[in-house]
Amino acid sequence: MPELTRQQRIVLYRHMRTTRLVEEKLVALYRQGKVVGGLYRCLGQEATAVGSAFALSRGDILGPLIRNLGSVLVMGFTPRDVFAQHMGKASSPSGGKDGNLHLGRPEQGVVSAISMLGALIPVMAGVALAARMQRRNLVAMTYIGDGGTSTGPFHEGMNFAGAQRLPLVVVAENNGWAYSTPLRKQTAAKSLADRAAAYGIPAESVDGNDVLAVFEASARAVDRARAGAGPTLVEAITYRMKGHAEHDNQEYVPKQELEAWIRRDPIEAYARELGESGLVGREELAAIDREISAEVEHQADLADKDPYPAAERALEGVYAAAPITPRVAARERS
Amino acid sequence: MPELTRQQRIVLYRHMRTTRLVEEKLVALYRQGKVVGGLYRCLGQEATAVGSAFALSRGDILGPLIRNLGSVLVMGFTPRDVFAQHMGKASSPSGGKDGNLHLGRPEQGVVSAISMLGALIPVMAGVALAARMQRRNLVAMTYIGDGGTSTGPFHEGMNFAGAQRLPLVVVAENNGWAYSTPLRKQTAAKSLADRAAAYGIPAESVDGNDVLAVFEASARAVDRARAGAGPTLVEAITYRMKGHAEHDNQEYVPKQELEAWIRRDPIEAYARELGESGLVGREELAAIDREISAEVEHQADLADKDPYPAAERALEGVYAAAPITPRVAARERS
Amino acid sequence: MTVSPPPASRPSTTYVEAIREGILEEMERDDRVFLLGEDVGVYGGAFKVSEGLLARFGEERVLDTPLSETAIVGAAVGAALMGMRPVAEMQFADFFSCAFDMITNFAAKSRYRTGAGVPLVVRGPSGGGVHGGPFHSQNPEAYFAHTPGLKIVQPATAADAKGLIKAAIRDEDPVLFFEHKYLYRRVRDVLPEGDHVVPIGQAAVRRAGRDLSILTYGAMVWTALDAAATLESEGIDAEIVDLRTLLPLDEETIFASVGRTGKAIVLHEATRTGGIGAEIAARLAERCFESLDAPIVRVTAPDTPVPFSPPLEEAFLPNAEKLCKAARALAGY
Amino acid sequence: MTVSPPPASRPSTTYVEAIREGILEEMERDDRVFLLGEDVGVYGGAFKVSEGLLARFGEERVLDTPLSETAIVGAAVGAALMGMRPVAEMQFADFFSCAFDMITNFAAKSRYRTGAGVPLVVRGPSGGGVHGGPFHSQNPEAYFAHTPGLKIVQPATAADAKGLIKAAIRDEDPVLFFEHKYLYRRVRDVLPEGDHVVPIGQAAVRRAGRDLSILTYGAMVWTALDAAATLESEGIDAEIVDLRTLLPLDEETIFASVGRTGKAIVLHEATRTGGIGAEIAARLAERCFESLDAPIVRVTAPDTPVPFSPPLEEAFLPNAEKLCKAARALAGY
Ligand SMILES: Cc1ncc(C[n+]2csc(CCOP(=O)(O)OP(=O)(O)O)c2C)c(N)n1
Ligand SMILES: Cc1ncc(C[n+]2csc(CCOP(=O)(O)OP(=O)(O)O)c2C)c(N)n1
Ligand SMILES: [Mg+2]
Ligand SMILES: [Mg+2]
Repeated sequence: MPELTRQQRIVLYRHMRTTRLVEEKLVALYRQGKVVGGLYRCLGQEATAVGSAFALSRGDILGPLIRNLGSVLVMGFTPRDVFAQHMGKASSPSGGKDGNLHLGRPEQGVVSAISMLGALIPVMAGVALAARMQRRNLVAMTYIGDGGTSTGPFHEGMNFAGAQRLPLVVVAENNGWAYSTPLRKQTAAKSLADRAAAYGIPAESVDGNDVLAVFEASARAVDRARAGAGPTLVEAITYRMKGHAEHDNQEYVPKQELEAWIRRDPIEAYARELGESGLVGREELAAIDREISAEVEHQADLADKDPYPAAERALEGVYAAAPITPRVAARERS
Repeated sequence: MPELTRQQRIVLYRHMRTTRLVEEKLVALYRQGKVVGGLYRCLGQEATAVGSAFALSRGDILGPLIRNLGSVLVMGFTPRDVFAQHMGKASSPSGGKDGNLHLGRPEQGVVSAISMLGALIPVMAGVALAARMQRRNLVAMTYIGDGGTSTGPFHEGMNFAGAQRLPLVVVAENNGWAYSTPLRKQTAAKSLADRAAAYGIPAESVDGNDVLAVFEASARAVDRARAGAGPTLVEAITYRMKGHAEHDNQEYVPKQELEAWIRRDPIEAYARELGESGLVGREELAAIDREISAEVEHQADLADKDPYPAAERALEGVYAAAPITPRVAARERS
Repeated sequence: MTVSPPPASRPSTTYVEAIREGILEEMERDDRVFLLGEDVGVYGGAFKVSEGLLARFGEERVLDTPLSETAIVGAAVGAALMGMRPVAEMQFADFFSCAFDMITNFAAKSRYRTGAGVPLVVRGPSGGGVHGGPFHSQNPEAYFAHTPGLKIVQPATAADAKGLIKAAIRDEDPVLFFEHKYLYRRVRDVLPEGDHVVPIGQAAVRRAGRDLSILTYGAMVWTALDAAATLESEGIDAEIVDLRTLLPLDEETIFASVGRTGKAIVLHEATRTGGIGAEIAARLAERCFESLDAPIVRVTAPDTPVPFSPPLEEAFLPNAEKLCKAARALAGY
Repeated sequence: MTVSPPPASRPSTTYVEAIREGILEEMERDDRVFLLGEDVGVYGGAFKVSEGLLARFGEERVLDTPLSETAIVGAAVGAALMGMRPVAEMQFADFFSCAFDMITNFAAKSRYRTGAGVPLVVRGPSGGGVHGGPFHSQNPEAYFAHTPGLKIVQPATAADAKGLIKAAIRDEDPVLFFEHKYLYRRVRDVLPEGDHVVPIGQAAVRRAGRDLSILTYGAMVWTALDAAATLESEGIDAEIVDLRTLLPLDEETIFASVGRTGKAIVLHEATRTGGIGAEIAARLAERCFESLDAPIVRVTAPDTPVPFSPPLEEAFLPNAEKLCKAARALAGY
């Protein structure tokens, strides 16, 4: 695993900052009633998403969940894609058929999640399985929350991946909460990493608010997968700094716990680190922030101006276009 | 945990021998075409079933699977019940509605499984939960095979039981095979006991062919559950000495593996132990065998003579009897 | 959207409050009743159906569970076998699918196979109109209607919401209770006083009419009432039957209505193929054939997932306009 | 039970062999096709459908999986997204329920939501008559017919078994392929030579008749043929439509048949309420109303689980006698 270059470290910063600013803009749009449906943020978890996805190489496949905006940006989706998706615009990756971060483009290496948590794990195992059959030396990466690890599909998918020794990296984001349910009500397991023994696969717990630590642990897991050594569970210990969604004021969260984590804001911490190490000056970071901010505004504006899908699109795309049979073809030609 | 008395040790033997002889009779009936559907045996696993169920006390609840004939006998079902059930007779515990060991009687502390493996785990967790709410200091015990531990419901039920610290004992019967699938294709986990860490609960692996060892491990788990210390996973390492069902000649099983386990027949081993320890003489055991054999024949005969259910029963019992409304009642009275 | 304006003397209750009140009364009446589900305790449920119940009844009777639909329903089955009366919440009706096997194979078949019934309720919010997208808007009731052993209920009014949840909790068999999330805070009733129980298996005629019968349930009852007002102004007199229970169907009320009008529209928000409307049409075509003066019409969502974007969802959902169009054609048949 | 006796020149093939042959040919033709499921490899599947395929294609293309229906279907979805053509086996059709969410929410909605279709087949043995009891005898096809995005197929003959499995594997969308286990070794055909593909979505008229149409599929096609012979001797001339594809239904063939005869019986082995018969009756009642001379009759299993004991199962299953009774009444209407 080669050291990250200065440039790469800046890219990490840019992705995290973009995540933050896109979300802030989404909150503004939500308040204006322009976001359709709910708004699920990843405030405080930007390092986990960005650091993990950054460990992938071109050709690898990612299956993001709703708190993985940063991962989606790393994979090349634009803020405009994200805005358009949240606003239900025709230009969104799902063409307005689905919302929030339920987006994917096979050619861009991103598989869209469904809401049912855990379901993506067996699917990404299947992606890894296919890749191996196709002799494509690629790695599949996906995510699961602390709550999501309690689902049956998580278990079946992890066990399947272990039994088949698939090139799969599962990043378990332990942010302490599943909606209003704290980890201690979710499971008696001491950590999410403890779930790995059940599948005979290695696990590693890492500070999810430290983007470099997340990157390194993920890179180790990706290397292992690519080398044919099978799946890894990477537990990223982080915190959901907002409620489950914008409507949730997270009253149920102990104030002190929240405050302690706010002091550990992953972006601020990384900015400090970049500054203190002398790698990137304050000024340069401020300039980057300004640039991103302008770009985010611009892209939000584009998405805002994008049209909604035409009503008749609702009926299209359920099945592949019917193959043209000779009889029909003949009729069409005449 | 008090030492088992001589009498109890003999009861253990009787249950195992009855299991064996009932199954041998079932095979005979199967060949005569009198067993309806398939026949699933537990040859070689008698010690696991009997030893574990024997650790329960009156009032405890058991959820057996299809290889737990011994457990069912311990809980007070008779060979006649078992024969009638396999023959689809009206007198069977399910009234002919279901077959093999899908039998239960709430008042007898037995919950009937469904075929879908894993499904019984959350149900038995619910039994334990209810018992706690009802301030009944009872323990729920159920089983799962090595294959069954790969299912989502197993995971969800175990995790639920762990999170709620329920008085549940799960005996995982590691008999090396799930139909034709060996453990190494089933999971990369080193043992079934390794699955327990995922739920933050203790586990113990035990020689499943040693009835006393199974009893002791189960009794420890039952004690822990009754003391409010939550669920335990007991892995019983044993072997399926026959095919998945009578139609399966288990060609896929390595000869040497099978032969090695046949030499470890749990009933023969226990008989030897009883004899060598001087507790029960050869003669006495032989007399017991003869007595059981006669009784099994007798009960098979009774079941054989029992009538089949009347066809119209097929339509009954889907819902509770409709409550008698005043109008209907009036009509019936006149 | 209330059926009748509340008299000043007694306060009215929303649909969501009515469900809560029904659950609360049953928990007070019968200490075997308890709740379990994701976030039902401290948070009071994603839609606040169980708000305040934890404070009232304590942690043992209002259980926050792990994120495990199969375990939730499975534990409910086990508890019911032990004589309890569990009420399990699925955070959205879409997630009933995650407990499909437990519901259809364990819960539904238990009484038949073993004589041991499992009195339990699985409830959750269904339906669209709030831009929930493909996984927070579904109407999965018909998926379960093919399962002997289950009962299925969906109230349209606040009064029925209370009366039916109470009946469901008292029922000896497993009841799936679908709440239409669009109605939670949009409809209200002055609830009948006392122990208000609406029997499972009885439909209600919401509007008597001579020309055609609209057979529907859930939020679509209100759509039908809207449409009926328009149709009335055009001289078409529609009868509206609120099915309330979808399994078992109240054949007596359905057949009597269609027997009178000779024309039937089945209206539902769920997609068309294999929906509840199919079963109703089939029964009418078999048992009321001689009464039928016209084809049986289904007005439903089309056969697609529920789309997210507002113009798409609007195109997807049945509404009064689409219903009026169908009704006019049918009346003129 | 063969439609016509095989000519001496070419050997005939059973239903189970025909499926195997179809899969084998597709695996030879297209190296994206692979099998996965419990015991499909070394053992060749519980009913030996995939016997010999491991030896022929190796472990990578014939995968013995853990006991995990959701993982099996989920992995198939993922592989399909990567351009493969997975064929997943559920050991019994009853266990489709264990992958219900993955099938209905992930596989079925993928194309609509994201443009990425998932060409995959999930197949398994369904149906009763072999005393399998409540969990090894079910006919769950209707559970899935309410899901836009899926296709559903069930062959009745060996020739169709081959032709339809090949079409299913080539289809761009997820296909559920239900094999009736009673037919595996009981029916046979001399298979057409060459690349025999039966298009999905096309029913077949198995017997032309003037008096009434029997619309059916799977093992019940044979029951219908038996009954038709009896009815013929009584002067009743029944037409038999083998639906073959249950989603999407071949409306053209169905409507044409009922249009000719004016009378319809829908026959299926699955339980009545919410079965495929409901959807067919609903479509007929809506679209063929003017052609109907009599009520649409459903002959189905009753609304109970599948009982185990032979006299109970016999009472449960539809048979030629029950069908003849219904047909006589209908013919005399
Ligand atoms: C199978 C399933 N059940 C319920 C839900 C509803 N739900 C959405 S998010 C959520 C909490 C998820 O918690 P966690 O997995 O820890 O992820 P986080 O929100 O903390 O990122 C719940 C219960 C769901 N999406 N899927
Ligand atoms: C959910 C589910 N899938 C498939 C089956 C079919 N099946 C019955 S027994 C069996 C193997 C079970 O293996 P294991 O759990 O190890 O138990 P054992 O037979 O060894 O006692 C299979 C695949 C089933 N019963 N349930
Ligand atoms: Mg979380
Ligand atoms: Mg086993």
